[in-house]
This record gives sequence, C-alpha cells and structure tokens, in this order.
Amino acid sequence: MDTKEIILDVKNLNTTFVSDRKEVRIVKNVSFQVKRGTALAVVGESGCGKSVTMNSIMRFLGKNAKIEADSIQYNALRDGKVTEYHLEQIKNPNGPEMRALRGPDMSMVFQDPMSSLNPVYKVGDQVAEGLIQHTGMKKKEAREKVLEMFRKLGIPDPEERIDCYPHQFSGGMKQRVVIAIAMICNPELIICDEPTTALDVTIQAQIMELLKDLQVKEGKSIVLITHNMGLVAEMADEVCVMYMGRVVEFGSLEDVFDRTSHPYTKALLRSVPVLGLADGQKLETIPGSTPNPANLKPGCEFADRCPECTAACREKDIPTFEISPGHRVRCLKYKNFPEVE
Amino acid sequence: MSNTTTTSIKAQNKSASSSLLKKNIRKFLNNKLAVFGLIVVVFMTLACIAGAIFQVDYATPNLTSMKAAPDSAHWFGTDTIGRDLYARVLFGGCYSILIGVFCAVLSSVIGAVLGAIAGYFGGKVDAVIVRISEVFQAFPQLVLVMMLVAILNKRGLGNLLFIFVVTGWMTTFRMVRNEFMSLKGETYVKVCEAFGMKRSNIMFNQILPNVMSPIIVSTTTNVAFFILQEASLSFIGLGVADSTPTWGNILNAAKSVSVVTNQWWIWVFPGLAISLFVLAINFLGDGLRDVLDPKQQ
Amino acid sequence: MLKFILKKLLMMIPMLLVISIIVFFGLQATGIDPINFMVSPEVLSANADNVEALRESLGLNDPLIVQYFRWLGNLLHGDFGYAFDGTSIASTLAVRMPYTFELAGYSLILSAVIGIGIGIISAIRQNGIIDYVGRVLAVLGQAVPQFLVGIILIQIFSIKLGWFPAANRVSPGATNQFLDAFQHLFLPVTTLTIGMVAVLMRYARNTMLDVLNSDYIKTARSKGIPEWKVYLKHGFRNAMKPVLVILMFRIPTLIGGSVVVESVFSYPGIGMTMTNAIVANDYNVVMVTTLIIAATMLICSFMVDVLNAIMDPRVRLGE
Amino acid sequence: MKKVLALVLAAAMAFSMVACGGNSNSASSGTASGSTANTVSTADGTLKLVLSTTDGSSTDDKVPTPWMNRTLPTNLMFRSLFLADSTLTSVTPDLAESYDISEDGLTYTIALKDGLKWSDGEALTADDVLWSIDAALGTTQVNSIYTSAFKKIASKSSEGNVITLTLSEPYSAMIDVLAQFAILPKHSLESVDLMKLDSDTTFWQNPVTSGYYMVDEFNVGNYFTMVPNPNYEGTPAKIEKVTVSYVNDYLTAAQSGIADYLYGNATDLVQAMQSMSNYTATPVDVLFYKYFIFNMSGVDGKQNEAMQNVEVRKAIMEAIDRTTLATLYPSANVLNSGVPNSNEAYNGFEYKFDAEKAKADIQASGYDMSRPIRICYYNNDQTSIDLINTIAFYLEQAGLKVETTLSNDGTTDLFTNRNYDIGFKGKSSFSMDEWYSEYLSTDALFANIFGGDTSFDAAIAAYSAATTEEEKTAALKTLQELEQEKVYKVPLFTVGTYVFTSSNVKIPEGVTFCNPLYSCDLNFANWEVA
Repeated sequence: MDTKEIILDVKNLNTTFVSDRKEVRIVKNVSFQVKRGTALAVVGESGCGKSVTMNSIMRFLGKNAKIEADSIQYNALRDGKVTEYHLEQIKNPNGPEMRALRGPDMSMVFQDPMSSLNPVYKVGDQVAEGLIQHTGMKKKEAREKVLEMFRKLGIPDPEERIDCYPHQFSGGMKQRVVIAIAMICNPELIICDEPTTALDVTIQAQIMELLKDLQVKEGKSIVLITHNMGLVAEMADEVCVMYMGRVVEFGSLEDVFDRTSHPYTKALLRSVPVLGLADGQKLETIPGSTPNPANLKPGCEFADRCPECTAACREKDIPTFEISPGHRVRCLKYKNFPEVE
Repeated sequence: MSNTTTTSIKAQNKSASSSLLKKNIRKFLNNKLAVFGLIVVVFMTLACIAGAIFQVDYATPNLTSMKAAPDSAHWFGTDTIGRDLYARVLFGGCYSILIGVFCAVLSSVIGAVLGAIAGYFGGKVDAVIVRISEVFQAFPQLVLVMMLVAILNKRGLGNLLFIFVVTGWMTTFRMVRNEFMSLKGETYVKVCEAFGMKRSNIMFNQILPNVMSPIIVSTTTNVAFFILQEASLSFIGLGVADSTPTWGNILNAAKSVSVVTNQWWIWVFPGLAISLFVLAINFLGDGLRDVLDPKQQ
Repeated sequence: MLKFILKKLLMMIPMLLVISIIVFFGLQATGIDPINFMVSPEVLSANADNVEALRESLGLNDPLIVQYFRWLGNLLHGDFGYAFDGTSIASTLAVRMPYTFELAGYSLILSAVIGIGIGIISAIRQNGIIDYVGRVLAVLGQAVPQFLVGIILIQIFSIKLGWFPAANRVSPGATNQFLDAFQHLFLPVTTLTIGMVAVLMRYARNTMLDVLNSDYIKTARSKGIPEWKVYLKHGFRNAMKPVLVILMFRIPTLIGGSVVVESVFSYPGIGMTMTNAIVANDYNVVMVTTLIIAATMLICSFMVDVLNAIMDPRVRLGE
Repeated sequence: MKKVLALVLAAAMAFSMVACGGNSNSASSGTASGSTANTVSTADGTLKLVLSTTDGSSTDDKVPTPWMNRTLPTNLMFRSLFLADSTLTSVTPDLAESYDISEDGLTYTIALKDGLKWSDGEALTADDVLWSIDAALGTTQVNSIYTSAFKKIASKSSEGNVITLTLSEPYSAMIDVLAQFAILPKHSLESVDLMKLDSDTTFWQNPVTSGYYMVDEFNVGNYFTMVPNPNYEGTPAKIEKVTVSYVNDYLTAAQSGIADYLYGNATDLVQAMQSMSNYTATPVDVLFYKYFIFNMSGVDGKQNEAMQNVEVRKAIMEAIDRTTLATLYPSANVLNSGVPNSNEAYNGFEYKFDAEKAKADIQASGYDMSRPIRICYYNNDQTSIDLINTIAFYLEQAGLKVETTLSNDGTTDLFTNRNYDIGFKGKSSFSMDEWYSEYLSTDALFANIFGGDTSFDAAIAAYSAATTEEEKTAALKTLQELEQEKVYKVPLFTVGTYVFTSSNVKIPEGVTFCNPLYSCDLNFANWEVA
C-alpha cells in the first residue's frame, strides 16, 4: 500500500520480557497498519499485550524488554513529502532519533492522568516543555500556544489554570492536560492508551468526543487502546483484536463488528453490556480464564475457552487468513482462505 | 458439591501460597549476596552459641602469655591480659547478637503496636503518639542513651537493653503508622468494620500482616544498627560493663594506640567479627526486601 | 506559605518545653548533689553552715518545680548557668558549638552531595559499575564501626603518611586559616561522611528508581526531551523530597556520630563537652547541651519542612 | 559475588595494613613522624608540649592550676619560694633569697629576693605569698600536701621582704612542700571567689606569671602558646616559644609529632614510645602507689557492714597475685605498706598470694558469698581496665562475686554514696608522708572512709616531727605495723614512670628528671629546640 496512505506499518513485532531469569514473550508476531487520518482501535482483555505493543513501538519499555520486529515503519508526511522512518533499526530507545519523533510526529496519551503529570511543576510549563524543546520557542510564545491548546481542549479559565499544579485539577481536567501535552507539537499519530479508564463515565464521553473531533477535524491518526467495545464502535475506523499477545482479528469496524469471524471476538462482543438489556437476558461471560503467558501449550491460545475448538487447533501455531480484503482472522475455521504474513 | 469446591479452593490457596513461598525462596536463593548473608549470619550465630554451650574459657587471664600472636593454641591470639581472644570473640558474639536481636525485635514490636494504634485510630491518639515520637526523635539517639546512662548510672546489660529499646522504636513506628493510614481506607478493612469485628482484631489480625514484610526487613537491619551502636557506646566508655564481653567491649582495646599498631589481632578479629556480621545482616535484609517487597524489583 | 512557617514555628515551642521538662527532671532523678562537686570534701565537712548557705543561695533547697522554672527563665534570658567546676556554660558552648556545626555541617553537605549523587547515578545506570561498586561500598561503610574507621584513618593518614594532624581543630601558629581548617577537618569529616554516605546512597538509589518507574517520567519522555532533562528536571526533583526527609532523619545520627568522632580526633566540639560532662556527672552541662542539640534537631526538621514546602506545591498550597 | 568478596578482602587488607605495618617497622615509624613534624608543625624553635584532657587533670579551656599537679607547662609559668632537685627533698632558693629554721623547728623565716615582678609589671611581694597560703586553704582544687602542711601554720606575718611562719608543731617536710607550692598573684585573684579560683577563665586563659613564660595566645579547646615573660629576673630560657596542645591521647600526639615532651606509666604508652627511635625514654624514680582502699565507715556514723571484718579484707589481699599483676606495668614493684620493700625501714611483712587459703579464709570469715564485692576505679586507660579485670578474676576464683564500675572519683564516691566496698586508686605521692597523712583522723576525706579512727594520729605526728633517720625509721615501723593490722588501705605496687623527650629537644648535660607531676630543677633555661 502507498506510504502516503499508511502512517504506521508494523510487521512481525515480538516483545520479550526477561524476568526472574526467564524469558516471557508477551507480544508475538503482531502485524497491523494504521491508515493516515483514521482511528485504529486495539481491543482485548487486560493483559493481552495491547499496551505493550504500543509501548514497544514508542520504545517506552524498560531495559528488561527485548523488542524485535521485521519492520516498524513510520511514514511522516510533511509538505506533501513522505519521509520513512524505520523504528526497528533505532538502537537507543531514548536517543536523539526516537526523541526527534516523539512530540512532533508521534505522541502518546497515557492511561492514568492522576500519575501521568509531574506533581511539582505547573501544568502550563509541563505542556510547554515539549513545544520549547522541539521548536525552540520562547517561553512567552509557548505560553500563548498552550493557552490556545487549553481553549481548544475546553479547559475553563485557561489563563488562570495554566499556572496551577496538577493536584489542583480534577481527573478529567488532568486528562485534558495530558492530551494537551500529546497534542501541543501537532503530531500526526496519537496513541491513546486507555485514556478514559480512570475517569467517570460522563467525563469519558467528553474526552472521547474531544479525541474524535481532533481526529476528524485535523486529520490526525489515532490508535486507541481500550477494552470498551462501546468506545470502539463510536470511535474506530478499523479494529485490531488481540488475545494473548497475538492479533486474532483485524479489519474495518464493519468487518469486525458486523462480520465477526473469530470466536474470541464473538465472545468479546457478547460480553458487552447493552443499555436496556432485556429481562432475563443474561450477560454472557467468556468461560475459563486467560492462560499464564509463561507456560503456554502449542496451538491456539484460545483453544481451551473456545466453543468451536477442534483437535487441529491444539497442534501447531495458527496462521492468519484473509477472509476479505483487509479483514484478517487467525483461526483454523477459515483455513480455506488465503494465508497472509 | 459445595464441600468439594471449598476444599478445592482451599487446596488451590494452599498450592498458590506454597508456590508463592517456593517462588520467594527461589528468588531469595537467586540473590547470591542474600544467601551469603544468611549463611554468614547463621554460621556466626551457631558458632557463638556453640562457644557458649561448650563454655569456652573466655575469662581466665594469663599474664605470662599476654598479647600473644595467633598460634595453634590461641587461634586469634590473646588479649592484653592473656585471655583467649577466640573464646572472647565467640562469647562476645553471643552478647552482641543478643543485644542486637533482642533490641531490634522488641523495639519493632513497640513501634508496630504504637504505629498500628496511631495509624488506625488517627485523630488525637495519633497526634499524641506522633508528638511523643517526635520528642524522642529530636534527641540524637546516642545523646539520649548517654543521658539515660547518666540517669541510671549503671553500665549493666539490662540497662543497655532497656535504653536501646526505649530509643529505637521510632523508625518502625513511623513506617507502620503510615502504612496503617493508607491501609485503613482499603475496602477489606471497611468490610471487616461492617462485620463488627473487634478493633484489635482488625488492627492486628487483618491489617498488620500486610505490613509485616517491611517490619521484618527493618528489624533485620536494626539488628546490625544496635550491634554497632553498642560498640560506639563501649568506645566512649558508656557501654556494658567490662566483665561482660561484647564485640564492642573487646574492640575497645583499639583505643590504645600501641595495640592498634603492635597487636593487630587484638582488634582486627573482633573488628572483622562485627563488620562481617553487620555486612551479612545487611545483605540478608536487602535480600529479604527484594523478596518481600514487590515494589523493589 | 507564611502561615505554614508560622504554624511550624509555633509547634516547636511545646516540643521544646516537653524536651526541657524531660531533660531537667530526668537528670534530677540521678540524685547527684552538685554541692559535692563544687565544694571540696574538706570544706564540705569543715563548714557545714557555709555549705548550707551556698546551697540556699543556689536555690538547691527549693522545690524541683521552682528550680525548673528558674532554670528555664534563665535559659530564656541567655543565662545557661555554670558547670560544676564553675565555668560558664554559655562561654563553653560559644566556642564549641561552631566547631561541631562545622564538623557536622561539612559532613552533611559532603555526604548529601556524594550519597545522593552516586545514588542517582546508580539508579540511572542500574546494574552498572558505579551502581555495583556504590552498593557494596555502601554496605561496607555501614558495617565498620565509626570509631574504628576514625582510628584507621588516623593510623594511615596522620601517623604513617603524616598528611593530616591527628587532634584538635586549630594548630598553634597556623598562618593559612583555610588550609589549617581543611587539614584538621579532613579526617573527622571523612569519618562521619563514610557512615552517612552509605545510607543516603542506598536511599537515593531506591527513591530514584521508584520515581523513574512512575508514569510522569514516561510522559516526560513522550515529549521527546533529552534524557538528562528527564532525569534531572523530572526525576531528581521528585526524588529529592523523600531523600530530604531521610537526610533530616539522619541528622541526629550525625550529631551522635560526631560525639564518637570528636572523641577519636580530640576535636573540641560539644560532643566532647557532653561526653566529659557525663563521665564527670556534671548534669548542668548535660542538660544544656542536650537541650541545645534537641533544639538544633527541631530547627533542622523545621527547615526540611520549609524546604519541602518550597519544593512540593502540594505541601505549599496546603493539601 | 566475586567482586564483593574482592572488596571484603580489600577492606580486610586495609585493616591489616594498619595493623601489621606498625608491627614491623618501628624504625620507619620514627622517620614517618619526623616528616609529620615538618608538615603539621609550624615554626622551628618552638617547644611543643601537650596536656591530656582525658585524665581529669585539666580541661581544654584554661591553664591547669599549679596547685593540683605541677606539670611542665605550669612549671614554666609559676615559681615557688624554692626549687627542688630531682629527689624533691633538697632545695635551692628560687623566689626566696634565703631561709632560716629555728632550733625547735617551729619558726621559718624566709626572705624574698628584691625587685621581683609579675609578668604584668606588678611587684611580687610577701603579700602574694601569704595570700597564696591562705587561698590554698580555702579553695577546692588543691593538692592535699599543701593543705596538710599549711594547716600546721599557726601564724604568719611579713615585714618588707621577710616572711615569718610559725608552726603549731614541727613539720620536717615544710620546706619541700613550699618548694612545690606555686605562688599566685594576689592582685589578680583576690577578687575571685575562692571556690571558683581554679576555674576563673579570665585569669587562667591569660595568667599573670612569675616564671620563664607567659601566655601569648589561648585558643580554647585546642592549644595555648607561651612567650618569654619580660619581667623574669633570671636568665631567660633559650627557647623562644612554647606551644601546649590539648589532646586525648599522648601516644597519638607523639606519633603525629606535636609533643616534644611527655610522660606516663601505662605499659602500652611506654612500650610504644620506647620503640620510637626519635624519642628518648628516661625512667624516673617516683612513689606512684596503686592501691586499694576499703570503704569502712564515715564520721557521720554510716557504715559499710560488709567490709568491717578485717579477716575479709586480709583474705581479699591473699586472693590477689600481685607479683603477676605487676607485669602489666613496665616497671612495677610490689609493696606491702606505704614503705617500699627496698627502703630500709620496711618491716618485712608480706601479703602472700594463696588462692586456696584466701578461699578458705573468706568462707571462715562468715562473709555472705552471694553478696557481690563492688569495686570502683577511675582510671579509664586500657592498662587500668586490664588490671581491674584481672583482679576481678582473682576474686572470682576465691568464690566471690565481683562488680566493677568506672567511677568519676575514687575517693569521694566512696563516701558520698556507699555503693562501693573497695576503691581502686592511683596516687603519685610526693613522699611517704603523704601516704601516711591520709590515715589522720582529721583528714577531711579519709575521715569519711576510715571513720575518723584516731589510732594512727600519734605515730604520724611522730613521723612528721622526726628529724633524724633513726627517728624516721622507728616511726615508719610503727606506722607499718598499724597499717598492716588495720588493713584500711593496701598498696598493690608502685609503678615506675617514664619521661620521654623527642630528638627535637636538646637537653643540657646533667639534667635528672623528677616525678613529672612535681616541680624540680631541670635547667630549663638551657634547653634548646633543634
């Protein structure tokens, strides 16, 4: 596909953690693309590796994480020209190459706004810091920019709030500040790691609207990590479903929600509470629990919990099949379809 | 049916806790320094106790063979009045380790109880106990000890133990209090309260076990601290009376400059004994911290 | 902020009162009769009447509570009383306190700089060489009794090498005051620092590790700022607060340590004064020195509180 | 792990470097301290002295009073009427021009030199002498040799430069005592409360002196320096400057090169000093008694029941092997009374060491064996601690329980709280006279310990009055017998003292050192510093 269309292309990403002298592979052969100007939702249960995947791409993991990939390609579009960056080749996770990208090109909104802000600095300064770093702007100019951003993000009384400290903010306001930090350098790609889990439901909606607005109006690309299927339905253009460190289903929102193919995705969708659940209708849960990533059996990781499991499922690694253009499923049910990398 | 599930849950719990224990032990064994510490501590303690049980002769002076260098009869040589230093270091170890362990454990107990009370009840009780601890904290411990020695005007072992315990509980107290402050807001405590459990039960049976690991770690390091403190006090002449050998007392010979330069064995062996034991205890404490405190990986 | 400082200052007053009560009544409990030390036994038995008059004039026959308030009143007027041998305690302290503050102060600064410095480097380069060596040295520094360190240093640097004097704070006829001070302070300050550095190093390392694992460090990195800024601006500043607290908690240990170190190095500070006073049962001196040390501790902890407030807006803005 | 072990080993080597180094190279340690003197000390031509702050004799904020001990620093500042020789019993005039003793030994006429001046220019007169004698009787910190001698002065007067002292009874040692007694300036001190005479820092940090030197600079806690006294009427000393540093430990001071002269009797000090090639060790003949004093009863009637039985006291002496104990000191001589065994007046009695007999005797005496014997001692040096520990061991062998306590003062503690049975003391005695005068029923201190027993009084008076050797010997024999019968205080041994001088100091030929706590003629004017 055209590098103008694809902003981020990940092929065969593997992330391994070394702990207690053992290596545990958390992310396995993950491949996906993010199209420019769209929103990709990465969904899955807690611990399925969604956050690790994104943090691997941004290189925010500690020294005990080993990241390998065939390719992590980021395509920057500047003045109609595309510059390719091969992130997998950058050695130092916090070196100048990575740093130059963080902020003006790719940025990240973290899960917990409560702890994502440095408690000892004024929020305005924290937002301005990246701007000053990348543009060499004067403090005063930067302040104007920050005020502008605060207004855009709907922070009331920005002139006053800009000189406040994080502990004087509510959770929702803090998350707006975190988003401001992510947005201030006008990046192309924003990775939002469960940005609303820690917030009240009403605030959640506001924040999500804000993000959607940004994506649509300013043509940003967003990767949204969540386990909230409702949000996915509202926000995403494409959906990537992960289970036990693998992408089990990838496709457009319609592919995944309306033509749900993988048994796990089906189970996941069934377990979403719907407002006005009919009397006597039970909310379904997925039987069993996620296996321990440290000692996995061969074959499909979902086999033990899968109602459609066959003996073949437990034999060897399952390849991915493309059941319609752009809709890929990792399940032997579709072995008649063409295999893809 | 319900029976079987309970047993299975119990069994699960059991296996889970035993696997946790196994994991912790494995983690501990992987920490070479901690294992080294444990071995040294156990070995030295056993050696000292064995010395005490077999009643090695640490007290008989022999002025004809005083200041004798180490040989096959006296492994560590003899001291300034010809007593066998090996026996003295063993016996002194008993007293020093006793002082360290006794004071560390008792001061931890006092600190934990007061910390639990202050942290759990909060309010005025907390304010009063915190003030008391601050008053104690305002005195340098050595100064407080010196003052108490002046008041009691005796240099017995009992007095020293008393003084160390009275002056040593504040750090544990602070730690336990802070933990209790945050833990008492936890749901499980609220649940216990809602069940109408006795407060003492909630404090000591429900909350305290969660704070045990930092207490254990700080107790370990306190053992080392008190042993060193005793040595310091002995040095300025306010420690245990000379008739009771402690490592500090024996090391006191290093006050004499000519002993330092001419009879190295008189101070090097007790000095090494203290340092090695303290080193080992600290390694052990660090190891325990790594195992027990999940935050410190 | 002003309110905060005032509140903290006001809280020191009852603390000091309680401490003075403990010190006064505690030492009265020793049952030492100062007359025995002030008057020679010969005079004691010869002129019982005069002695009684002296006792009366010193107010030793008044009830304890009266004596306490008189003592306290005198202290507030700057009258620290007299040692049993008749020297004015105020003049003794005027000379010795600066010496001890010098010793403890330099050790504090030095150990803070070295300990926190190495601790933070250890945390940043976790499991690197500095980390490893630092950790082992820290444990070793804690394991050797302080007086033994002092004695060994004297043996090596004063006697064998002859680089530094082994006693006193000032040499007779020293022409270069700075050099003289450096020579006399070097060994005792080193001795005190070795013990202090160990604790600070360990603590600073652990705190910095905690801080570096926190989310806002990730946020800082996501802005693409250079690593040194991440460490110093975001990491260090936040790690400083708990380290400062532990630094404050170590000050008593430092003063206690200086008691031992002063005695090893014949250093004429209040530690020596106090040791001598205790051995001589001179409780007038013990009372005042203990009180002064305690007051110093309170002031230190007050200053740490203020510093904390300056550094942490959550404290400053009253949360 | 290996790194750790390596570091531990390195630390151990640092330990041993200190330890072994000193063991092997006593010669090189000499050169090392020589170089120390270069780096640490300042100007040449300076005599460097030290004062100890840990033996209780001086504090580091004033010049020590010359009325307790006459150590070298004070001898260089204060003079007496006479100057003793190294035996301390033969004198030459110093402040005095001449003296005369009446036939009956009761009237002393002493003429002062003309034109004597204090360092501040005031005249030194007979008034100063008379005031000093009065003051010594009224102040607290004063050696008992002065008070017991001056108490015998019934009247004193002066006429111009001539002082007349009339005694109530003959006292043969009066001139010797006066040779030690430093005269202090009346004009500077008469307004000072006698109780605080020795602690008046305004005077003692810059005293008005009569000797070679006066204080130039006093640095509290560290040192004082002395420069020649311009008003000294004799030949000025060749040494231009003297520094006196306050230290905790003489040996460290010597090794680090800040002491040209020091003294001591502790084994470790003596051995270490003897091994330093740049110091000369001179043994000095002194009467330094190490002795026990049994806490009996006070004039106030308070008794210590446990020690009343003389058999217990004797048995305690039998339980201790003093000959072996004496090996703790570089040169100690066992003795059995105040009279050294080598003295011809010694009566031959001996406390024999016999552990078995002692055990039996104590049991026979009916002593409650469960009651611990409490010993207090006040010297905190390693040798004293070793000695006490060994004594405790001997007593335990005899079946007794023992508690030993480091106390602040070996004498007053005995009677202020009767917590102790035995005091262990050291006394650098001026003469045997000083030893025996403690038995006087009128002795203010010991009356509280021996209950004011009058049985010694007559014999002591006879000894004080004795003028011929025969009379003295006879009196001493009587005293020894009394002493050995009563067993109130028992000497273990006398210990020899050493004076050490560094090679920096050139001491003129023919100088004999005396007891370093007393004053004698050292020909100091001709001392030189290299």
